[in-house]
Amino acid sequence: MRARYGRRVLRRVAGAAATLALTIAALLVVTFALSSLSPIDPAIRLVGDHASAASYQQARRDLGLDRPWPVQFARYVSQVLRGNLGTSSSTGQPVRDDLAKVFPATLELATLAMLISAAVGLAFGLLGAWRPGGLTDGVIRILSLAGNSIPIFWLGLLALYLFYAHLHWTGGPGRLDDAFEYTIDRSTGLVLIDTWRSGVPGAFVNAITHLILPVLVLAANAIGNIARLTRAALLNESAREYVILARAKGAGEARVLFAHILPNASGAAVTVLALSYARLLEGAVLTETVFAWPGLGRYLTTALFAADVPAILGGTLVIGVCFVVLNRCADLLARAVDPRIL
Amino acid sequence: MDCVPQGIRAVPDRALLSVRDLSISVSAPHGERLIVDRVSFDVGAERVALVGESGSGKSLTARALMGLLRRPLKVSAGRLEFEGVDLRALTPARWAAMRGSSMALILQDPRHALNPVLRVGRQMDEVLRIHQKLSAAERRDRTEEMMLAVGLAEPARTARAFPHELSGGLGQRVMLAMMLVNGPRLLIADEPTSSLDESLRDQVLELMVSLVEHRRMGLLLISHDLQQVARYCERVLVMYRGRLVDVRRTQDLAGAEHPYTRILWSCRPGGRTYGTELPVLVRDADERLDMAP
Amino acid sequence: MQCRLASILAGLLLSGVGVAAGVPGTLVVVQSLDDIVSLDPAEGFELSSESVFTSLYQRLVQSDPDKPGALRATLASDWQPGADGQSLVFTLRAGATFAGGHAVRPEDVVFSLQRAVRLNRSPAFILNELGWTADNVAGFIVKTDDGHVRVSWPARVGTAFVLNVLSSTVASIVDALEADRHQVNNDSGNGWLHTHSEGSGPFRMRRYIPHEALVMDANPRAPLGAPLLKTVVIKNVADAASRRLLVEVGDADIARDLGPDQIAALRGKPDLRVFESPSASVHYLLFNGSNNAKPVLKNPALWEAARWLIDYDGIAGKLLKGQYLVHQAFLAHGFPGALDTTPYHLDVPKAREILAKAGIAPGTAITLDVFNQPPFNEIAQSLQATFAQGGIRLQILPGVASEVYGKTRTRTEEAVWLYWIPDYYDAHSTASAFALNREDGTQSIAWRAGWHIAKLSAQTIAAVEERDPAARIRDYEAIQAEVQRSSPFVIALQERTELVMRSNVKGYRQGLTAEMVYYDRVTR
Amino acid sequence: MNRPRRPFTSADLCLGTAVLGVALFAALMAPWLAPFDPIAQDIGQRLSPPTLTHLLGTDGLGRDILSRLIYGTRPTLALVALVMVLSVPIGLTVGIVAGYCGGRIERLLMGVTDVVMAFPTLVLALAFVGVMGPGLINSAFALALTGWPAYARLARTETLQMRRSDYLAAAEMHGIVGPRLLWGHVLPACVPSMQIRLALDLAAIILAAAGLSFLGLGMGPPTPEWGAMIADGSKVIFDQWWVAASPGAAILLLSVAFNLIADGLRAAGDPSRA
Repeated sequence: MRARYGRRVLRRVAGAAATLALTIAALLVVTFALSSLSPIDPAIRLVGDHASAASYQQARRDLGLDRPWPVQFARYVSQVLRGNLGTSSSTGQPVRDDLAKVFPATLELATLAMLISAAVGLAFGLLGAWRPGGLTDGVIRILSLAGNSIPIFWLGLLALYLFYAHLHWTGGPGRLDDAFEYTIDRSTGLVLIDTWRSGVPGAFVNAITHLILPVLVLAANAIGNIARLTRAALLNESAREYVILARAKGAGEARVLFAHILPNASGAAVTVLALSYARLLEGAVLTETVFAWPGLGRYLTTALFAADVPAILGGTLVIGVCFVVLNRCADLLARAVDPRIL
Repeated sequence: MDCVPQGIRAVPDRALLSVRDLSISVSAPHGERLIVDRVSFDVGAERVALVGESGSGKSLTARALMGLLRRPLKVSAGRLEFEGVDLRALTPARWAAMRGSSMALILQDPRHALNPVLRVGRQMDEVLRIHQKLSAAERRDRTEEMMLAVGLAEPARTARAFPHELSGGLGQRVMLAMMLVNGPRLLIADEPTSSLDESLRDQVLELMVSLVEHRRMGLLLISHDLQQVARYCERVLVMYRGRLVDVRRTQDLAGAEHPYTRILWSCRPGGRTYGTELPVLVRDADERLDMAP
Repeated sequence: MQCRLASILAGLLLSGVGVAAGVPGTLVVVQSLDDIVSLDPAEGFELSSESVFTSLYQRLVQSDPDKPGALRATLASDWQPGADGQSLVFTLRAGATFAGGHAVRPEDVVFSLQRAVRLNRSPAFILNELGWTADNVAGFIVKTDDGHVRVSWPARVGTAFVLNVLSSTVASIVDALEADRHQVNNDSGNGWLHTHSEGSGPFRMRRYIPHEALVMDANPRAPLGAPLLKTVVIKNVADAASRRLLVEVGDADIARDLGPDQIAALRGKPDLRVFESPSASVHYLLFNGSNNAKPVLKNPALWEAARWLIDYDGIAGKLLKGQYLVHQAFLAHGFPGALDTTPYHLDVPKAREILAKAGIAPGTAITLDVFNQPPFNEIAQSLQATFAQGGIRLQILPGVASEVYGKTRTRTEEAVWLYWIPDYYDAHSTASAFALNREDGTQSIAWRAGWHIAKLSAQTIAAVEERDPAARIRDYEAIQAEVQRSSPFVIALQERTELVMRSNVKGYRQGLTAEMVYYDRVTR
Repeated sequence: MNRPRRPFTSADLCLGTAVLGVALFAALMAPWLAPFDPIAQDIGQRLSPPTLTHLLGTDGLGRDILSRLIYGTRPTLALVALVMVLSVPIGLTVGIVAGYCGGRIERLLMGVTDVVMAFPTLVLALAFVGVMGPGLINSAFALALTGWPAYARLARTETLQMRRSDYLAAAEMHGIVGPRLLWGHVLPACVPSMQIRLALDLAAIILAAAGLSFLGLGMGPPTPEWGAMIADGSKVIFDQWWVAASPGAAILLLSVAFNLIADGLRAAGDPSRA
């Protein structure tokens, strides 16, 4: 019995690893093909428009562009397997170092935004499902749709204008004020942790004031989706028979919602949250642009605009791994809350 | 078919539940549409069958009696009394206090009616927690006792199970135990056996009837199968298209005059036709959850 | 720990966030740094890297920030032309040291110049103009004694031209000892210098984080005197609206690259000042005459008509108010020899007439490639509207800069809107681009436009070989007039740099070309 | 109970349809409704605040914003429709086939779906637009490319759910098999669950287009597409707020309308759940 269980766990782990490997492989092939097709010439990005033909050819050679792309790809893959993600042509730095700098920035932003949007989104969803069609539901519906329909760069700029430039309630673009920015050791890359550990008076508070706006703006966008889909899940569940039976047992509306409907909807909610989180981790390039946040989204976008293939592939790799891992976690969690799923 | 006057009823010795002119309608853009039309009957400490084809309004009637209908469905009644209490004027809290303790409801399919993500024991425990102030140990004892009474041989093990791990017959017994544990005066059973194998149906019905008799409760048994319920009930109410068209004592059924009753009586469902009725309740038909950017 | 929590809470409650006082002695500049490829002066050739090279490195001679057009002895204290007219002897400034502490030696000069040629990165072509190549350069730059370096060149150009070339950033003098010390795989320290500075400029790089920020500290040993500031922080803020807010609030002292509307909104605010200075950047429309798929592009009548179909005044006076001047010759106003005549203006009937006479049918469609950033989008849409009145349908194809350049290199575009910035402070830099087609595949702009100009090319070569300054100016004026009249280019606008700075920022200077950005006299 | 579906049964639906109707009407009748030519520039009048002549003001090139808004319904709705037409059928087919066939086919199809989902949306869209060049069709393709997996997952869940119920077995017993079964019985079951998702996505499509424009990869000027308009307007958002505000409001309104319609259809399909 125990042996069979062990084998099953083993098989599951192997399966997960295989999925991860296959997904990543497929991601890399497609990304590489797309980047190779890109009309942007990375060599021109490097040498500029005025350089001599010799300099241009030299840059192409340095980038390995003079070889057929299957060779380039094979070379890249063998590099990755040895743990080397290559050198970014646009920053001149190893892609691994670049990612170690930009990913924590995105991780911090995304995680905080996720926590807030999960809390508010679920609350909105619950309130909306409490009396569907009622006034609260209507107000929440409009609010969440607004969060969902307002362009994030527009919201971000307005928020900066109001809370930073006029009311002086929050910090401006960037992760810290300049007084702290280049003096604090940034070993983890997470500004909250780094400032806390530094013990520099005011630094931690300063980090919070800089985080508030981008986090809220990102969250506003995610809240809409989470609230709508949670509400839908709850309403969907509330039409089921066990709800009728729960009422017939004498359960009050609150008990029906929290003790019966919610546990059933939580599998769906977990999926929604996991996917929202994965999307946030992709890096919100627009938010990062507006708030001068040196995160993964901007890194990838500038890499795309520079046809910086190693950087694009490296970024895609990180995001792919995040997605697969989060997806797995969501599956496991959904299984934990819903015994029907095997 | 309106040959039967609306007011027909047979009066039991002492009415537990008294219904007069119960109507159910759904609001539509141009006025309202009647689904159940002025139904009147009484139920005492007796076994009454409410029979009709699917769509006749019998299930809605049952739920209306328990106060379980929600917008856009609307219920109106000339009288709706349970043990002398006017149900029409009840606050939500009073309704909740009454459900599951004085009146109980059993649904068709335990696989859907029991909460799929909660263990059976917890669901049984809940109904005690809602209505009585008992210690956890007392509740456990009561639950076990009740489970044994409905023929669940291994209460402790059953309590640890999730609903999907139980067979239909066991599930139905669990539901029965859950609903009877607070000692209600009236049990409404909405097609309690139609999701079960034929061989189990009589078993469950017999159990239900014996429990009801033993506790001197009233039973309103809703079914589309007149033949079967006739064996267990004293009186039969026949509904057709939202109206109560016939009311009879069981022994008089063979001589029923109403054409619809006659059809129901003569069409004996059996093993051959089992499974041809599609599920009545809507399941899973709504939004599925999935997320994308 | 509790104490820290309490102080944080108190801080949050009382936080005077946003009201930036700034750090004393620190200047914060916000601009986009995304274009930086390398901060090695032998490699970096982007607008942002150029703009800091003058702060980090010095050349033997440099443009004089206070006297436009003049050169100033910098790391060299003096120079003597050789008798053959093909060489110069530089006397190094006595006592000059690099920021790291090493003295500046003739070896450093020899190393730096030879290194730039041998690395052969993007700006190397500037030094190639002197006839220096990786193989021959060793013989042309030699140390004569401990204080002197002799520079000679095989190209037939005058010393004035050579001095101009040597004032470009690619000729910056790097500390050879440090570069050698950080050498990896024979790269002459190229990898190290990507993100570090080993120069003698008024500042020294403290930290460069790609796409994020560049921090420079004062170099107290700077040969021409220490700067007045302690630190300059250049932050990458990619969004113009965010840059505007930063300078408005006071968290930034200087904001670059704001749109004309943003500048207009900030003009007149008490704490802010708009700094204006001419730029050598010239914008032009190019028709690709080598595109055989569309013969009309070769037609001089189209070129001629196009000169009458641009709303010069609308663009410079209203659309991009303040940031552009109407300028119709390739040498920017401010350059010696620049031609300032503007014979063309928007005249739709005249253009229609020219087109009709040449038999170019109304409705002719041409694609126009432009960069996908402001202000190119606006300019392109203005062109689209006025060309439509003339009967030419322009279809705009916005693209990333390197994509657009890629097309022009392979000559696959139809028409393109571009800008030109001289690579070094000499008229030849620009003239050799617009008026020289060697027909040997050298990537000049004239070659890209498929413009065959044997006579004009000869004139251009003669102009660079001319040693009399006055005659040279006359030559360039004639060449410009010809290009203005008959080329497949419509040169339309010259840029004006506008920056917004806090009004307490004093002493900032900026010149015509990209590297003429001077932070050393700034105070705040 | 097989009640006939009556589409106009709720206020939600009426309101939503009315707004969408207005948008469609504007798209059809744009040349008659718009007071100005949407691409006619008047640089002297640039960035004018709302006046009686220009009811919603003018943009950075002096073009009438109201006219651009009206004409903009065309590319905007076309984009939304195109993305839907491209992504929904692909998603449905993949999801239903995967859910119905099961086994290896399901694993393969869902594997592909997961790979596409694992892609950074923006990378894929940017790369695609980069390769194919900007424009309405290419933008739509780029957005559809990342959009379909959501529908595939949904359709698969739905199909699996149906497989477990007795309904499909009954249909199969009646000899309804293969494509007819999928088309006639499984597909309709997926429709209700698609509605909410779709309604949420419609606004997201317009916003994604706006994001592409903000990054300089929009549909290409001078098309008055709403996303591009809002991206343009954000350059002057602090001083000439109205330039970005009206396309923003239009997008919000349209999004609310789509959601109202989705909610309304759901309620109309099933009166027991409003």
